[in-house]
Amino acid sequence: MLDQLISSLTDGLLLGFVYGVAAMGLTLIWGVMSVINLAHGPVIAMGMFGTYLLFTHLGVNPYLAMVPVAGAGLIAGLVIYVIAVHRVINAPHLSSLLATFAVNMIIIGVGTAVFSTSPQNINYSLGSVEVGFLTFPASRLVGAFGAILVTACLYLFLYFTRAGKAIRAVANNRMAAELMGIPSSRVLALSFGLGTMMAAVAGGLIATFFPFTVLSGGPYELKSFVICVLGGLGHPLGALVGGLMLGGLEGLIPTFMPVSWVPVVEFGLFVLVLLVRPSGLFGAK
Amino acid sequence: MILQVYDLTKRFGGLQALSDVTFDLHTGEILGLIGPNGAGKTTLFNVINGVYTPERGRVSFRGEDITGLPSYDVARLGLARTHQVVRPLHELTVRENVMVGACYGREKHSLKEARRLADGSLDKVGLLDRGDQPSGSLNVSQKKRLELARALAARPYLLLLDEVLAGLNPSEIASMMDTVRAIREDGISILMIEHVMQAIMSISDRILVLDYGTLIATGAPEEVANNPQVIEAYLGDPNMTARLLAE
Amino acid sequence: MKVWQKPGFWLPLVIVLVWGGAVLLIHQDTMRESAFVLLMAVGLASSLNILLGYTGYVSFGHIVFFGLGGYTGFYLLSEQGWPLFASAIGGGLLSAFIAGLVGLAVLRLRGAYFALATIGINEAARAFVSNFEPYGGATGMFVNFSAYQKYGGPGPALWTTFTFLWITTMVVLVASYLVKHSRFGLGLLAIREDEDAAMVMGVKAPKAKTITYVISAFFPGVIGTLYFFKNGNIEPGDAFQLHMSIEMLVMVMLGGMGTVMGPLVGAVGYQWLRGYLLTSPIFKDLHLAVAGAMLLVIILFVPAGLVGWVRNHVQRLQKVLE
Amino acid sequence: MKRFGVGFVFVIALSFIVASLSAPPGATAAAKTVKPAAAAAAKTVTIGFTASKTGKFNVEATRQINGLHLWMEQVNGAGGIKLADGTVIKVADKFYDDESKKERVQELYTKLINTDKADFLISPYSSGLTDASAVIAQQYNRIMITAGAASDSTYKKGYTLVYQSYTPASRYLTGAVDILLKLAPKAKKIAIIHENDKFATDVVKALKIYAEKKGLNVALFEGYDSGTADFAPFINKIPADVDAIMGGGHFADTTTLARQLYEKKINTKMIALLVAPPEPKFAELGDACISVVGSSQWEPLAHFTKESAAKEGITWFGPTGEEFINAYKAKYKEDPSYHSAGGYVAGMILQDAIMKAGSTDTAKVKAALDAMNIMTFYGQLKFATGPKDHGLQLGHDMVYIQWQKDKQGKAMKQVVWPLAGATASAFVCPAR
Repeated sequence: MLDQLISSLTDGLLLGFVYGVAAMGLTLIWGVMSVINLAHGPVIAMGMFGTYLLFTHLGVNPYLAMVPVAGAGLIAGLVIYVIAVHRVINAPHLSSLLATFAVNMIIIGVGTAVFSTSPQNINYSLGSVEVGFLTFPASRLVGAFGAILVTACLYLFLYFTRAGKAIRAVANNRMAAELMGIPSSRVLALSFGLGTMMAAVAGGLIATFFPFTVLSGGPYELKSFVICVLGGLGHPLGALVGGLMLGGLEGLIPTFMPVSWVPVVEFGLFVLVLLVRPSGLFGAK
Repeated sequence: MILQVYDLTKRFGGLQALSDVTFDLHTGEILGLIGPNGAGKTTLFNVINGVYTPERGRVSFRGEDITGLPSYDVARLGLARTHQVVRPLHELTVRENVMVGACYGREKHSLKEARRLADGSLDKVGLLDRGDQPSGSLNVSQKKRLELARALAARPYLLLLDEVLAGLNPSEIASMMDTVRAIREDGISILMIEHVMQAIMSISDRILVLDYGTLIATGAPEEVANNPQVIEAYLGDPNMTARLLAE
Repeated sequence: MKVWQKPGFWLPLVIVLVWGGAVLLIHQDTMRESAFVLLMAVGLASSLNILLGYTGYVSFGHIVFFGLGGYTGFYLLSEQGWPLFASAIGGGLLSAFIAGLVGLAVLRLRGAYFALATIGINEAARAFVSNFEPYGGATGMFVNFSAYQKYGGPGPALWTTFTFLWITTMVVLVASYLVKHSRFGLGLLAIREDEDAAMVMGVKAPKAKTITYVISAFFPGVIGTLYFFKNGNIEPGDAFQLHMSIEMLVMVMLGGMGTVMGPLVGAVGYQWLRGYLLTSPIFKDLHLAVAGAMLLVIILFVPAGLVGWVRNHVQRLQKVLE
Repeated sequence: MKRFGVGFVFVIALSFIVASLSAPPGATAAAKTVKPAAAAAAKTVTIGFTASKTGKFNVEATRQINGLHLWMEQVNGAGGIKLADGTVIKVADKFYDDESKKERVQELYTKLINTDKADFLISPYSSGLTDASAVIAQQYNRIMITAGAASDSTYKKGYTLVYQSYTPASRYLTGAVDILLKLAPKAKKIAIIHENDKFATDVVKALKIYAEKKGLNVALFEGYDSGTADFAPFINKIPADVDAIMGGGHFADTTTLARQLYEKKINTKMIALLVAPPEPKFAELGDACISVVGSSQWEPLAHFTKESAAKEGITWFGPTGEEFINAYKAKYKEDPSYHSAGGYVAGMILQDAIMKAGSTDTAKVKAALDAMNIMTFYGQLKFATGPKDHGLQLGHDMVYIQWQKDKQGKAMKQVVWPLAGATASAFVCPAR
């Protein structure tokens, strides 16, 4: 029982880091411009496919492939922002929700036409790691490290660069930031790009240990919602904590009840937290 | 006594927005509420009409304790208000806006009845010919009048006016003042926040002065204008001081 | 003028009346099947519009009521042997009841938070039903074929189901019109435009929103029962499809939210477009992408939707198109 | 104004009616009609079905359709089905892409019956889609031969016109228990992890009952959602001393499960999984596929011959296994899988029934199907005719394969059960 709990929890937490990265992108966008990006899932899937294509066709190491995938994610984010989001940034939430959902449909539609919905798999194994009675694929460990690295980079960027500080200023109060001479449109576009980039990277990391299809981003998008709410919408670092919590829960719950109850608990908790503490369990506000 | 406010206290986090505010409003009276920016005037309105719940204190309206009652219940008892920043229901026509007031106000009219009443109050504020326009298309001064018409259509006993004169030009101010006086003639009591000193001094029966959430003076306009504490409160705002002293 | 003297009231009703009536008269199976899909879309979109269009609350997981109601109606029908009509009403009532409970809590949330919560509720409901043994768990339930004999064999049973759906759709449209043109509806519109201001004017927002939520949840429950009876079985994966929720939203937006005609036009338009794209050799593989691009264009440039746009631009039609 | 409104109503109503007439939503033009070579006295029957040309069942469905098309080509090439009264029946097909989606299946089958006037129906691939289409077939009184649809539950709904060509799900893995007990007579505990869909649930429900009857303890019995990619929560729950792990679902998820079992270095005597192991693609797992046992509807290596049929006193029908394999390879340049054979056999079943009925009349063909008992390269075919399970396949049995390493260390599958048809003997999982 205890062995099972520990191994289950380890698996969950390692995965939680990667969930955290995916959620971080979503929460960053929400924090800066109060837009819930429903195109998040497809971007995660594109991250998966980007890594897959680079690995399968060009033989690039999947972890190395993360760099061009991140770049492509950033650019994709900028493009999406300019085309679909900028016009509705001040409109009611319905508009931005549906605009990003339209982008979701476009990406999935094109993705399905190009890749079909058949499952793909990156055939790159790092073998398994054994620690005492624990056995888990090394790729999960590397994934977790990757996630921490990405989080650290984001943190450094937000707190120690000019552009990062501008993003935080706009997140804090867009009007005031504009009065201070911060070009808010550019900052908004950059934040959207960064959020999308995080999604793409998360997708790349996930692709190294799970098979995926064009539609695989959906579940991670839903998980990202849950994580954002747990960690507090709009707090990038809270997302990592939220990710770990969700990963932990996913490890913990199966020890006590059938695995199929996990989503019931997960989404039940999600609704509950939204109702009781919409600012998240660790929300500052 | 139509409104009694006793010992009202409201905090936002660490900020003390209102502390121990106590005053009465007599039936048929126009009571002016002044104070520097951030003094807590709008907060006081919000606590009175149930948008916020106070930490301490009591509000009673026509002898009934309404402390902590939700804003819609307060409205149905006959207490209407306007907003400092106008809040028209953009997609609805001007007439429909006013009908909302009539339908859900004190007398809870049917749609048909509300339409008739709405035209009455639109007439009173001079917007009758704009009834079919979407309210979003009005200019600021018209929107202010719309707010007023909406509040009036609720047939309130007491009207809270939050800076109905702000942003209007002198001739618009004059006609709005006439409207306010006419409302009082109809027997509606009024509590109004105003920054246009000349206007509030001339129209109010009594004035309350709020500073940092505390009531620092109450009395007839002349008394208040000469109160040293009031002048001091406004000193941080030289413009205001000048205007107050020019009185 | 009384309600029945207004063209805006009659237009959607007569369209559906004539349309469904013609299908019944012509009595052709293929035509009934496509009319079933279209009418169902109209019914669902109009129900959603009662909440979305009049109160401005974006329910992203509205399909949960289709699923829960469908499941309950199906359970009553196949496991308890209730007649179709009673089961459908039972399914609707359960949806309405759940909406009442959930609404009291969730409707306190505004904007995007509410939208997120509705997604969460849908996912939680799906996961719960997958584990709920009386409802067949993950593999769902089916109607024993002999159940159709009660309605004179499978053929007549399907026509009966269609007739119920047809009537339900008309009831939804009537409800939609009556809500919009009532004192209650005026309060809802006020909530949509500015909830706090509405409350200050005396609109009991929490109660009004919950009632609206209940109304807009009832019909999907009824329609769900009819749909799954027609299909002969029900499974969690089919009952709680998030993408159907979003399709409903798209239909409402396409036609024009907050109008009675909008969801009707939007639903038919969307389904027709989808059918066209699927059959077009050029767009066959890209139908989702093309639909997405169209949605984007509408949101960015015609946010009022088709009916809304016509209403705003053609004075003469304002009284006809409600 | 009023007259204008009334006119407006009718114009719009009319256009809706036209819309529902002319453009049924979701109808696909992917439909393709294979016209038989014109023959003067030939009557043509239309066989309608949908195929998952896209979506998650794409791989399996394509093979099934290939098999069916091969059968059609052969029938028409031989001049059609000749009836006793001299009529020659040619076959034509009409099909649409169902995108592996249930709601499309029902729409399209209704269209196949009403618009395209299909005389007989073949099911789509997978139990879930077949279940959806069977309702329609029965509602409109059409005979449907199911292929790729093993789930028992479809045949327990009171249908009278639906016939199963696969071994039912309830007999899919029971043989694995026999193999286990043969290899490791002391085995006590097994763990079952299965996909939460109709097919796999039907399989494991029967498996559990059978295993318990044989004295095994089912220590873990859990279902996973169809899209599951992470099996760690399930694998972590497997007790350390379990003797066998059984279950799975369809190709994609089962392959992932096998991979993750390997990565987690789970020690057990036997791993028996559904659907995926017999597929040649399963070999891509590399070492993870070794020793995995799977059950198959049909294997090219399995032997059913005219002689064996004669010995059991059953009539032989159709080509031999070799003839089928060669024809299939010639046409599609790949080895047939059991899905291909399933598609081909579905056609053969119709052919035999039409010949015996001497007519294409639904009632007569139904009677012939009810009475059918034949042997083919695919095995024996015979249907249940009781009211509780009408159409369920009774004659056909599964064969079990295991992935083993040949002398060069290359992974290859061997038939290990039933022993009579075995090409190699099964072995216990190597410790890994």
